[in-house]
Amino acid sequence: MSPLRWIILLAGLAFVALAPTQMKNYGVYLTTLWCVYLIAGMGLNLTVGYAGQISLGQAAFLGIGAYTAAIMSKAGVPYLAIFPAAAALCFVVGLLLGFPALRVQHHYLAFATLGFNMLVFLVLRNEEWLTGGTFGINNIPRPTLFGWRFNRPLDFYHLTFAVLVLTGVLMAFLLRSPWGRAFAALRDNPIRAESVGINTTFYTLMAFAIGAAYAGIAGALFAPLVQFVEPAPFGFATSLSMLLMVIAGGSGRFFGPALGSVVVVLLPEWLRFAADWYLAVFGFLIVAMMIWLPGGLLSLPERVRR
Amino acid sequence: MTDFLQLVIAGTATGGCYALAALGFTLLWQASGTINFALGEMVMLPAFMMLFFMSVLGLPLPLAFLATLALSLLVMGYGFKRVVVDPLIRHDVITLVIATLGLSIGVRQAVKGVASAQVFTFPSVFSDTLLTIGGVRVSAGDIGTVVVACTIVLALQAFLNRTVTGRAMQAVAQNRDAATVLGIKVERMVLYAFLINAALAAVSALLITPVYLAKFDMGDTLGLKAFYAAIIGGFNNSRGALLGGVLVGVLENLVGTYISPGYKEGVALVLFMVVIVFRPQGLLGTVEERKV
Amino acid sequence: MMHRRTALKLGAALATIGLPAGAAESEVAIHNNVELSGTGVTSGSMWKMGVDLAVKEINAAGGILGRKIAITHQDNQSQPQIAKAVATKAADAEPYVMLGPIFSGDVNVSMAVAENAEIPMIMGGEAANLTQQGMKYLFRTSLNQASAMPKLANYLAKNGVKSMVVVWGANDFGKGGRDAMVKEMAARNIKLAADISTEPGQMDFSPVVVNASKANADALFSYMNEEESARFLIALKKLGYDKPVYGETVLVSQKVIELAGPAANGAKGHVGLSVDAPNPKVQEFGRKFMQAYNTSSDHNGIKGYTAVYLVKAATEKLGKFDRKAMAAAIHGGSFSAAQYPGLLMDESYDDKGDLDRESYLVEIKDGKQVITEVLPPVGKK
Amino acid sequence: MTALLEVRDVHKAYGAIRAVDGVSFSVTAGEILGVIGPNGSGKTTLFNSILGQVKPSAGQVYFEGADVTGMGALPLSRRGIGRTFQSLQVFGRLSVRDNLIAAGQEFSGSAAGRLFARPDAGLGGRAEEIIALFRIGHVAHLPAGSLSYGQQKLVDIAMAFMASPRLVLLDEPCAGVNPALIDELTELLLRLNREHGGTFVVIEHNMDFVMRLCTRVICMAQGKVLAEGPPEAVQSNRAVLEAYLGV
Repeated sequence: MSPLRWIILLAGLAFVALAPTQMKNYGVYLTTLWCVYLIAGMGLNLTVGYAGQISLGQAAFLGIGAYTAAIMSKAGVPYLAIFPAAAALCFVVGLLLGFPALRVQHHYLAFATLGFNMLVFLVLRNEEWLTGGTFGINNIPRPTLFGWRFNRPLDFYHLTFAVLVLTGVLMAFLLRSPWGRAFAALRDNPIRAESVGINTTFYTLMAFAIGAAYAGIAGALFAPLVQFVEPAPFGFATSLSMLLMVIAGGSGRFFGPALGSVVVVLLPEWLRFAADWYLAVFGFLIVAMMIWLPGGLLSLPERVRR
Repeated sequence: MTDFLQLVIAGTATGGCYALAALGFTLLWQASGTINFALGEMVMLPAFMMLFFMSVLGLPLPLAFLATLALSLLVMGYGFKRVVVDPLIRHDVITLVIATLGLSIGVRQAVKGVASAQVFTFPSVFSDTLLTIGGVRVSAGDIGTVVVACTIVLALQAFLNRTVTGRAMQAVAQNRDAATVLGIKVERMVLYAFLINAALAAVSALLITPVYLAKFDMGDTLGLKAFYAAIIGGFNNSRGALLGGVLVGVLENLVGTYISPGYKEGVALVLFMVVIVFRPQGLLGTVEERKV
Repeated sequence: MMHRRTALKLGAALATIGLPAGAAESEVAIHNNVELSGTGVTSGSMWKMGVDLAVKEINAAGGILGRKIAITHQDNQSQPQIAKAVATKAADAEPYVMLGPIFSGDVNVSMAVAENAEIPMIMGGEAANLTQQGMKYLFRTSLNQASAMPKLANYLAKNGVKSMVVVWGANDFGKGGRDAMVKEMAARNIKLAADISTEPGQMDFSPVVVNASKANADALFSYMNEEESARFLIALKKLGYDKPVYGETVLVSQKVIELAGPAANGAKGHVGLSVDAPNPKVQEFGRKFMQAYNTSSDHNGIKGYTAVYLVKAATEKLGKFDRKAMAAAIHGGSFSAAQYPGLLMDESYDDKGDLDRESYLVEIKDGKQVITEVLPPVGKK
Repeated sequence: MTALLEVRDVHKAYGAIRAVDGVSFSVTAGEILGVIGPNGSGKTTLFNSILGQVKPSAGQVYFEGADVTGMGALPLSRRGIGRTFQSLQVFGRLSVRDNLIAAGQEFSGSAAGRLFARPDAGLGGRAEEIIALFRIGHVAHLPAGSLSYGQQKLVDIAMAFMASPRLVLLDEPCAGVNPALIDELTELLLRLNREHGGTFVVIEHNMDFVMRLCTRVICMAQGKVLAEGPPEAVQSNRAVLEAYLGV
């Protein structure tokens, strides 16, 4: 990266870190939510944008992470153990979801992942003994880490932001490593990849599992943020928003989800005056964007230059 | 046993509606490789068009249906092809998937904006009499739905196999280049597929809305079930859509009754998962070569 | 909260993450957190219309203690976590009172926000557990399930129902009602012949009807939200279910009658609030509502309407705008409809925020609610 | 010296059609074997049978003495068989340099090791060598998908050499390539053969190219080997002429 980009990145990070100190509770809540979605979006960007798999099931992993955090923290497990547990559980489930991807592609995979999302949703709703069913789980405590209680909205925001930066750095590291190149090779041409020794089975599974683990971490932050979990936020609609987040920003671009999650999470708030019509316009804009700018918002400069 | 038969009949009626929507889906896929995620909205939209013609213009149901059919052909047939699919079909499948997902959000929210998020009643084309056949109670509406759905599927099958146009459409579905060489007007055949899809959606709206009630998000579950039905039956086979639709409709009722109502919605999904693992081409489908 | 002044400066730059414009000194801000989309849209729209009607009337008559009401509605999409976010946002703007939500699940999650901000919250939820958690700022606008169900169960037992099928929607509301009803049934030796859950937003009810018929019970009790209730009634009719069908409030509500059409005929139920109640004030409200919106109000319309009038009544009784004092005043307070006509009926609140008043047993005949019996308030028994 | 690749009586039938009908041949290290034959003579099916893309109906394929019959693309590549495809197969959104590194990075170390390896997986030097050899330095930083057809073809072939394979199978390398580039390609392959000990099997229609490049040629027709021998001998073989001209 050029020095200019570093400066822009650091300035952006400083802005995101400090802006909520000037906001009221709701503003802090929204910004925190944006960070949470962004973490899940980064994971999905790995699966969809870098490794070229299509997934309509990211919200299910967010849900698994959130319920893991809710159930464990209610049982008194410290958050220091909850974050890795949520990530690990989602990693394993993501690995399982990767198996259909080895057999089917494209639209079949879209439906398979979508179906997985529905299945998780049904389990969350029907298995009341574990998940509280439709009543959900209320009064989830905010985390305490290293003796520090993140109870106030702003404190919790800073924790979330720290996790966001950490996961972002890890993702950048992963993408710069040979793994990142293997994921891209898998996306661009899986058959060629096999013939040059790239184990596409392994990398497909990893793309799903790591992407899922990111959603798991996001979920483990979602639960204490809202302090309440129930099945609805982890339905297909959220998976769809997340996919839109990745695509709208620019799939396979590191900062794509950051921009995309602004569009999906924050823009509706700013466009509140348009009420229902906002989402209608949003939907049609997606169609228009796929027609004229399939590379997402971040591909705009290249399009203009060309 | 009576319960069982009653469930099967009711399930077949619901499945028939899934099948009609699924049929449109497979036709589009065969003709142009279009994956349409806005399928459910294409059933919801005609329902609201009919409501508009009936309540605002005061037309009786049959006239309202004809007007809706014409409008559907124009907007969801021709318009959908020209405005959305034609510019996108060059790109990969994912682009089209995302675009039609966007379209479904747009259409749904626009209807919500115009007609509010309220639920509306919808008159049935069939009388609400109840027939008792050998102790099994069956509603005239269910029988009517099954008859209409089966007639349409069979008629379409006959059209595709027996008429020149139908065969030309099949030729396009099997091999575009060869069809072109044979002098078939490929683009026109593809357009026919879109028009038939729109008409099928309008008919399923007519059949299913009296039971489901008209609501802006009614296409949500319907669209999904239709996809699953299409894949279960076989993506590239018209009769497969009927089989898949009925299978899903009937099994949902049976699972909902005898196993667990909570997991009724998961039936289509589990069937689908089983099918893609053991028979990815669907129950009646044929294998498509994986392209390098 | 500490940085409000700086927030003003930076707020503009951030195009912030909006707060509704603060109410002017001559106005009193009321925030309505309501289900205007999602599964609760039917209830939410009715509630909102009732609220709007009351606000219009009160403002036309000079407001509360000379201050006009500035009402803000915000859609919570019938989703608890959004309802909570909406409540958080509302609490930031520090309104005088918060109205809504109507769905018990939404109330359950947002009530802590009102409690922490010490803002009275007048809601439409009916689940029994809401008021059992010792909230100081939470008030109902209708009877809760725990007090409604005994009334209905008594009636059923009296009419010789020995076994009953219970069909309920799988959400807080439906599950809460089901649990309350099953408890009352057990107390009266009514057998639970079948216990059937349905999905929120379920379309196809045929399996439910078949299951219910199979149970061969004396009666069926249905406890779901409006749309599902209507679809269920249609399916019952379609498959020829011939046992009496009972409900509580929703099943026999105006919206369900409208949606289910002739299929609703014959359904019976207990209603806390009905525009057809033999009470001139309620009927007068029904006419005004019909005139304003060209549709008949259901119980949620009445709930919304009386919620606003409760604010007016409590404030005027107090003689000043003071959230804490107002909340304290409603607890254990009684408000008579003679003194405050907008309340429509006499209301008395206990120390938990539950209210008590008379209620009715109705049957749907020819698409209309017909009151068959008036039940006095529990407290007057 | 034992054969590097040995194909023993391979058959492949699709229903009644015998696409490959008992083909045997072997390739020793340092050879450039050409496979020619008219369209539909079974060359590509033979290739696919060797490379595990289709499973032979009968017969065996041995590589360095080990039975590799029916093995998939991945294990074959790991054993040291490189290949190119008839159509262009590059990683379109990766730069040319990354294409090359991607084609070599999986051959050493463990998966976990690669996660923590340097971004270029220690292959930066090797990639530069190949880039210089193929003279594609001026486009090395560009996305491979943005290059001209000929340039992509070079990248495609270069990728097959990245991991120093012991055998490379080239499927119609000259298809769609201009004459100047064909000359360059011929020279390049000969140099790889001479200086780096490269062993190739080449399917090709361009006779001129085959004549200049190959040390030995097999001509196939109707799934069988019609003739085998030095290029000139095969070219002048009567049966071969008949097969081509349909005399």
